Amino acid sequence: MDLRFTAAELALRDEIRAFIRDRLPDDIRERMRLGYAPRKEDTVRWQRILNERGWAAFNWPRDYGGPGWTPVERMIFLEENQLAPAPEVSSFNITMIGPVLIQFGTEEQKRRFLPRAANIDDWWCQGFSEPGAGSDLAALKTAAKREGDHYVVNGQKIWTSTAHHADWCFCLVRTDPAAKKRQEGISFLLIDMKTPGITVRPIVSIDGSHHLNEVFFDDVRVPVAMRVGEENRGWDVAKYLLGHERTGIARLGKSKERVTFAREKAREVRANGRPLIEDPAFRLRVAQLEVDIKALEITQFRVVSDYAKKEAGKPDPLSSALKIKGTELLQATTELAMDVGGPLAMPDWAQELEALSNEPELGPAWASEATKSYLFLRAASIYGGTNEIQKNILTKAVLGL
Amino acid sequence: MDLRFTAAELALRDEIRAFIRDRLPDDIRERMRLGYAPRKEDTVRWQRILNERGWAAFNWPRDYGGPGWTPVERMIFLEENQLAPAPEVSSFNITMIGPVLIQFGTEEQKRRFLPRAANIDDWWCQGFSEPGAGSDLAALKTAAKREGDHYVVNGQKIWTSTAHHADWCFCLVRTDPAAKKRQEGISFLLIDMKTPGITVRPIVSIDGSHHLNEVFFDDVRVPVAMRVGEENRGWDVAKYLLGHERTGIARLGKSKERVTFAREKAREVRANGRPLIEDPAFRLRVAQLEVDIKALEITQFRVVSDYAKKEAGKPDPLSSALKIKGTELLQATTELAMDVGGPLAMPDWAQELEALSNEPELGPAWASEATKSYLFLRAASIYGGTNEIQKNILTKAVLGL
Amino acid sequence: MNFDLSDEQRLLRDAVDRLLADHYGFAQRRSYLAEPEGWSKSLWSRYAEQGLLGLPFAEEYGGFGGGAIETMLVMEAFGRVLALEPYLATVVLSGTALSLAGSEAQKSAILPPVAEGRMTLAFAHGERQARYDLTDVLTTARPTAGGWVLDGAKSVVAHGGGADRLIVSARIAGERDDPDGIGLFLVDAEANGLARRSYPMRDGTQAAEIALHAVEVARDDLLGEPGAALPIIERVVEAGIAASSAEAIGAMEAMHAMTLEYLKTRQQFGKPIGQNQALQHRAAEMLIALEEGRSMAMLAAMMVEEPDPAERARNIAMAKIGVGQASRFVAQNAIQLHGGIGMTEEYAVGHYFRRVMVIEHMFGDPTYHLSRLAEQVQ
Amino acid sequence: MNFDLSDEQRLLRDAVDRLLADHYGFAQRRSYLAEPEGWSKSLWSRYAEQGLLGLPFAEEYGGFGGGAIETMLVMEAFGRVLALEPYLATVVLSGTALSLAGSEAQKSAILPPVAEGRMTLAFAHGERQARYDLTDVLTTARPTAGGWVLDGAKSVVAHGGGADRLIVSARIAGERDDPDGIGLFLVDAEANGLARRSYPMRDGTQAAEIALHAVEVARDDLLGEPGAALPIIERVVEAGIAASSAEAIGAMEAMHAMTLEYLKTRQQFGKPIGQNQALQHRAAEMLIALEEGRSMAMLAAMMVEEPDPAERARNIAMAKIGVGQASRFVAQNAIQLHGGIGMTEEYAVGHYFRRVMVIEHMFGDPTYHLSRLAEQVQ
Repeated sequence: MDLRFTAAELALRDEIRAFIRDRLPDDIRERMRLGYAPRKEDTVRWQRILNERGWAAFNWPRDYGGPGWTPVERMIFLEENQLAPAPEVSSFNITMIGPVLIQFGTEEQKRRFLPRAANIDDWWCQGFSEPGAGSDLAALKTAAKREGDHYVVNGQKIWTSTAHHADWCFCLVRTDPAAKKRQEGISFLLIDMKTPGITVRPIVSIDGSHHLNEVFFDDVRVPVAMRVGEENRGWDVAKYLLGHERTGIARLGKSKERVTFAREKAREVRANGRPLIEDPAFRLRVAQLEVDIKALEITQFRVVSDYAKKEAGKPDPLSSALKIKGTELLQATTELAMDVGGPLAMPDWAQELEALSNEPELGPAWASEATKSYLFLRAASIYGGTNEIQKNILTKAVLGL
Repeated sequence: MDLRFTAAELALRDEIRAFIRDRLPDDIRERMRLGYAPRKEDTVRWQRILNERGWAAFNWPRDYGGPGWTPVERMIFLEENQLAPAPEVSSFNITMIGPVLIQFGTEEQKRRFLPRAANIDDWWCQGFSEPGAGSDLAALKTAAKREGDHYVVNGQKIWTSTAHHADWCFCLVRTDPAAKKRQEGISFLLIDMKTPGITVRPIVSIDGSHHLNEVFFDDVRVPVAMRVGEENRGWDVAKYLLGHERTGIARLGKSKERVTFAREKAREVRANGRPLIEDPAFRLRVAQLEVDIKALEITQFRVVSDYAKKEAGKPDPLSSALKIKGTELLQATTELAMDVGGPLAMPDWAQELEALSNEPELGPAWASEATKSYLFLRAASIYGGTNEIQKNILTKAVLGL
Repeated sequence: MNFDLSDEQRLLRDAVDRLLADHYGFAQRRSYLAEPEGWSKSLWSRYAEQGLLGLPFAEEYGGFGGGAIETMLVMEAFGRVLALEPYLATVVLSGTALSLAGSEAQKSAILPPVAEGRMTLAFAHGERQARYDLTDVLTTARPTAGGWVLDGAKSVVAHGGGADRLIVSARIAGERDDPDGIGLFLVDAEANGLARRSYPMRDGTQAAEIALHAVEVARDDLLGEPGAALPIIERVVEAGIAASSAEAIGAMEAMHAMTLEYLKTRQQFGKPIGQNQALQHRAAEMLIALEEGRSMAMLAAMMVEEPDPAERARNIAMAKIGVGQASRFVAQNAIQLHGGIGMTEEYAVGHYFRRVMVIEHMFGDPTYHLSRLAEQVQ
Repeated sequence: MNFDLSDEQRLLRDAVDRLLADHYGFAQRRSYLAEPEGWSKSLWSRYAEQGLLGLPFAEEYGGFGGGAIETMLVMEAFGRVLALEPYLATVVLSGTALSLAGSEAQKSAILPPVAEGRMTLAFAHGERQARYDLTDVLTTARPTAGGWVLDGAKSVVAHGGGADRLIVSARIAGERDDPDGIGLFLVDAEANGLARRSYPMRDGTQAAEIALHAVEVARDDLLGEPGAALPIIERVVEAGIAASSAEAIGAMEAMHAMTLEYLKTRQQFGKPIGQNQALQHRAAEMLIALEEGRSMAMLAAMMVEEPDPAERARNIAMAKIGVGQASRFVAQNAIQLHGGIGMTEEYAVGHYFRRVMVIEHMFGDPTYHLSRLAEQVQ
């Protein structure tokens, strides 16, 4: 048993750190450091730089253009990328559709989609949730009726992140309404977002950002060749996608980066006549967070180093613990950064800041952005299965209750 | 709306405070201050002094030997008594069997039992819980078979506090096993603990104290005249007993006294080379507890000042909130006192301390007792309906979920 | 001790609730946000007609001599509907400053037009570098022949962009953090050398940055004694904490009610999600937090007029902590129990979430006040 | 990075588990408590036979050169059964002190008999007034012709009453709290002027108060350099934190397993109480706390041999906080979910509760270490 990275792992970490230091464009780094959410073009630019180096598809095997890293090496990459801080690679492209196609796709599907997904030539989005099917995904109703070599899709998806950027959408649709078990009769389709009959309606989030969408399908014709896996067996594909190895689900690098950032800013602002960093209550909050981060970090090491031994598709139920604790820390650390900003974190002067600065000056941008990401990350304990659902999973899988 | 006590209430508080200061025996006060649980004789001695003054039966009407206080006045009395700190009056005698007899008892039962209960000439205990009937009280099995003018009782009770001290026990027994609803077919009996066929078996608690018991009934003959309320209607009596006005359920005076005590001792012990009272983490714990105590105190004021307007027997569902928060504070404040003791709070040298002191000296007693009451009060969130049950009550009564 | 409202108080509360019920639906509110001021001028006149704008002022200035309880009732009602009007800035903060420190002339000149809805005010004390420290004032006031000249900047001034007059704090003497030497000045918003820049807060309410370059103020526009303003500022802030705490309680009530409604109606796995015991218990904990928070808001209101300054400050700080922690718990769980819909701009709960978040960061957040309380532990 | 055990480590763990499975039933444990020492002498010999008592010692002293991981495995197993024997006091604390600071002669004289089970030791450092401060030593050591004379008192010395020899810290120079000037001395428990008084801790383990009146110690019985013992004491405490953290994890495992079993079997309202989602989620949170605590105990073990003192101290302090907070959460909820039965002496869970409580208050509790960590935040 040894907690330390191997020499090889340390070398890789240094190599990645140096690469990000040298190649991450300054304007992107600066926006990320101030806490801005990455813009589409930031994500694309950075992911292509990474892809040039063969790292964008960080969890894909070599044969498909990935680096063929071990779970530990993937964790190192994700953490370094978050600590930079750099935009994260598109999870839809890299950790969702990629592995799904590698596992279930036809040769044609792999050849056509994987390289473009790695280089984000196609921007993918996920069409799973529906107004009546959130935590209860199997309740989905969007119908796909077979007509010759096409499916005709009608229905509505919701909470579809970045659908307004997307070129393609991987969707769960109901192909057999008569199936006795709801999980049967569902198929997994790849849908070109330019197909006639698709309407994307923005949903503005409480942080003011447009990230989520509703997507309406009105007689949308999808070639049968765009189905992944067998007809009516789409649930297996979805389970694989949701359940398979979840390195980085805890997003610890991001939480660490937020604490570092909060400490840096706490040296600049004051409380009760001294630097906030010297305030006992603030210091104790930071110390407790550092303890919690350390505990989760080692736990993540343990889970990740176990992935190697598990067959793919079989998730470690403890990854639900990583999701719960990881999102709690994301929320606590962004909350900390917001609290450091204090009154200056409450204005929403994003637009004004973009505008030609005129007297009196506004800002600082970091305080306003800290609140923006605090608000945005309230969703972290909701998406990907609420933390309450994660506890249900632990109850059944681990506790046998 | 006015948060302040009226002049009359303030005068009563001063009168009570002065009376306790003058009349509470020094040896009892000292043991209580060190955190010892009161001994039987301490409780009896003090309750008789209070009864002389007409205050022991603090929540009884004048006609029955109580002071006829308003709920606010009762709250003032309980808090002053806890702050002293003095032994609390027997809840079995004063807040349980007393009000039950006043509401449901025959003239004969009132005449015979009430004065002796107030003066604790009879020590009462409560025979409700059974091995199979804890949170689910209606599952009780102890049977009482009618034979002429007697019931013959067979069965077992558990968690019976102070049964080993008790002269009398008020019991729930099943008189109609055939009743369709479990709540029907239950009767409420007064049982003389000296009756043949009663066996009391001690249960030692994790704090080392003998407080709880199992009580076995083997063909115990109980006169029908000792039944309270109608046959098979004992559930109504029990509901009244458990549900009726619960002034002091939060035991805030005790929590306040523990914080005061912990602060006093924290001036004497050290952490990191300075008095513990100057340690930032300790100070923040105390400050947060003082905020929580204040919030619960005002909430208790609100609930108690509402009792006046409610008809007896109708509990304010918010009293479940008082139970939850009050016991959380009891546990947090005794935990604080234990933590102040540090390593000296971990020995169990109660016996040794009683023994003739010989070199090397042991103690301090307060630290060891602080842990004893921390351990003892782990039960506070369990008895009288676990805090989880209290949340179920809130869910139904207030939230309608 | 009693928690009953007087008949007048009950009438007041019911009248305000009725008015807002008719005029503050979620859609109506959106239309007020779109107005140039970011709030409803016509409702402001209604408030005046109902006597709300002069509520706490003395009769001789067109007021009704109301106390902190009356203000609490109004603010709770405003919190329930997320009212956008500058009541806290104009009536509570600036009104308290004037009532406590204003001369007869100043009060007669300003309070009546405020009560009649013809004038709005803003309390311009906070500065960029000060965060929550009340004594951290760098803006200066130099005496001149005719009065004073102000230089400096004020930050995140609630409704500072639209106010007709500003109450500006400035340092007459002493260094940064010096409790002595601070003065309060009545400044016309149109004065030469005064520049304002408005922006929305995260909750949609208006605030402004204010720059002062050699702004001339007449001698008569000094509020109270020169250099002795800190005690006034502290009482203004205490009144602000009490009022904004009541507003937060109103908002928490609304979030809790919405969450219960959602738990009863939202179906997943073939049943209302409110049948999940884990969510039921969370809702119960939210209720407890709401009620304990309400108790603390009552404490703050009843302490605003407490004569002993230390007792007043300590209790109001405890209330600020208690309400802040309770509102954070209720608001975060309100969104969590709603799930995705709670994260959207179209749905009301997120707007309430942001209002209590902004309130929590006014006048010092819980960590700030807890740290101050802790230093007094002995 | 890997968390796999070597074959030797797996063999060790299984052997210990087998031995304890046969000899540490709850009833058997009660009988050991009744023995004069308050633990099982015969099992102590079995530990010796299995090589556990010399596990961390160098081969030349009859040991097996095991590291902190091996100790962790043994302590976890002890924690699962609440073993009562003085392993922590003799092998971990005193053994570490001797291994780090002992001369050849001292090690050859003491480690072999310890490894063979013929000698037990206790680490007598803590004093009544010191609470958790390692530098707060008032016991004095005066140099004499033949060696040293010790005066003072030691408090809550684990197994100090039964130990054959004591390792006593005493001040050779400097004032209270002075990091320099502390020495460690090997003292025979039967020495003239040494008085001991034993008592049980809340968890049933043995401890003692020790008084020293002009106790003479030979020159050769000084451990290491005179006055330079603090770094040794710190490493002994770090080893103690790592080992006791592992023991706490074993105890938490047992409590969690008991609680699950109870949730599945206890019936109320006609169904197992484990069907209550609120209790299910609590059990899930207990599992998370257990696993995060386990991670922290591993961290402590792996850091015991970290060369950088600051890095070592910081990580072990974090582990102590994490394990302490996790064990408090797991233990308190283990009793809560058991209800009344969990409060009784006859039932095992309360004994585990008290063991982790005592461990939490060894070597500094979470508040103590958190306060120290906080002071380093910058």
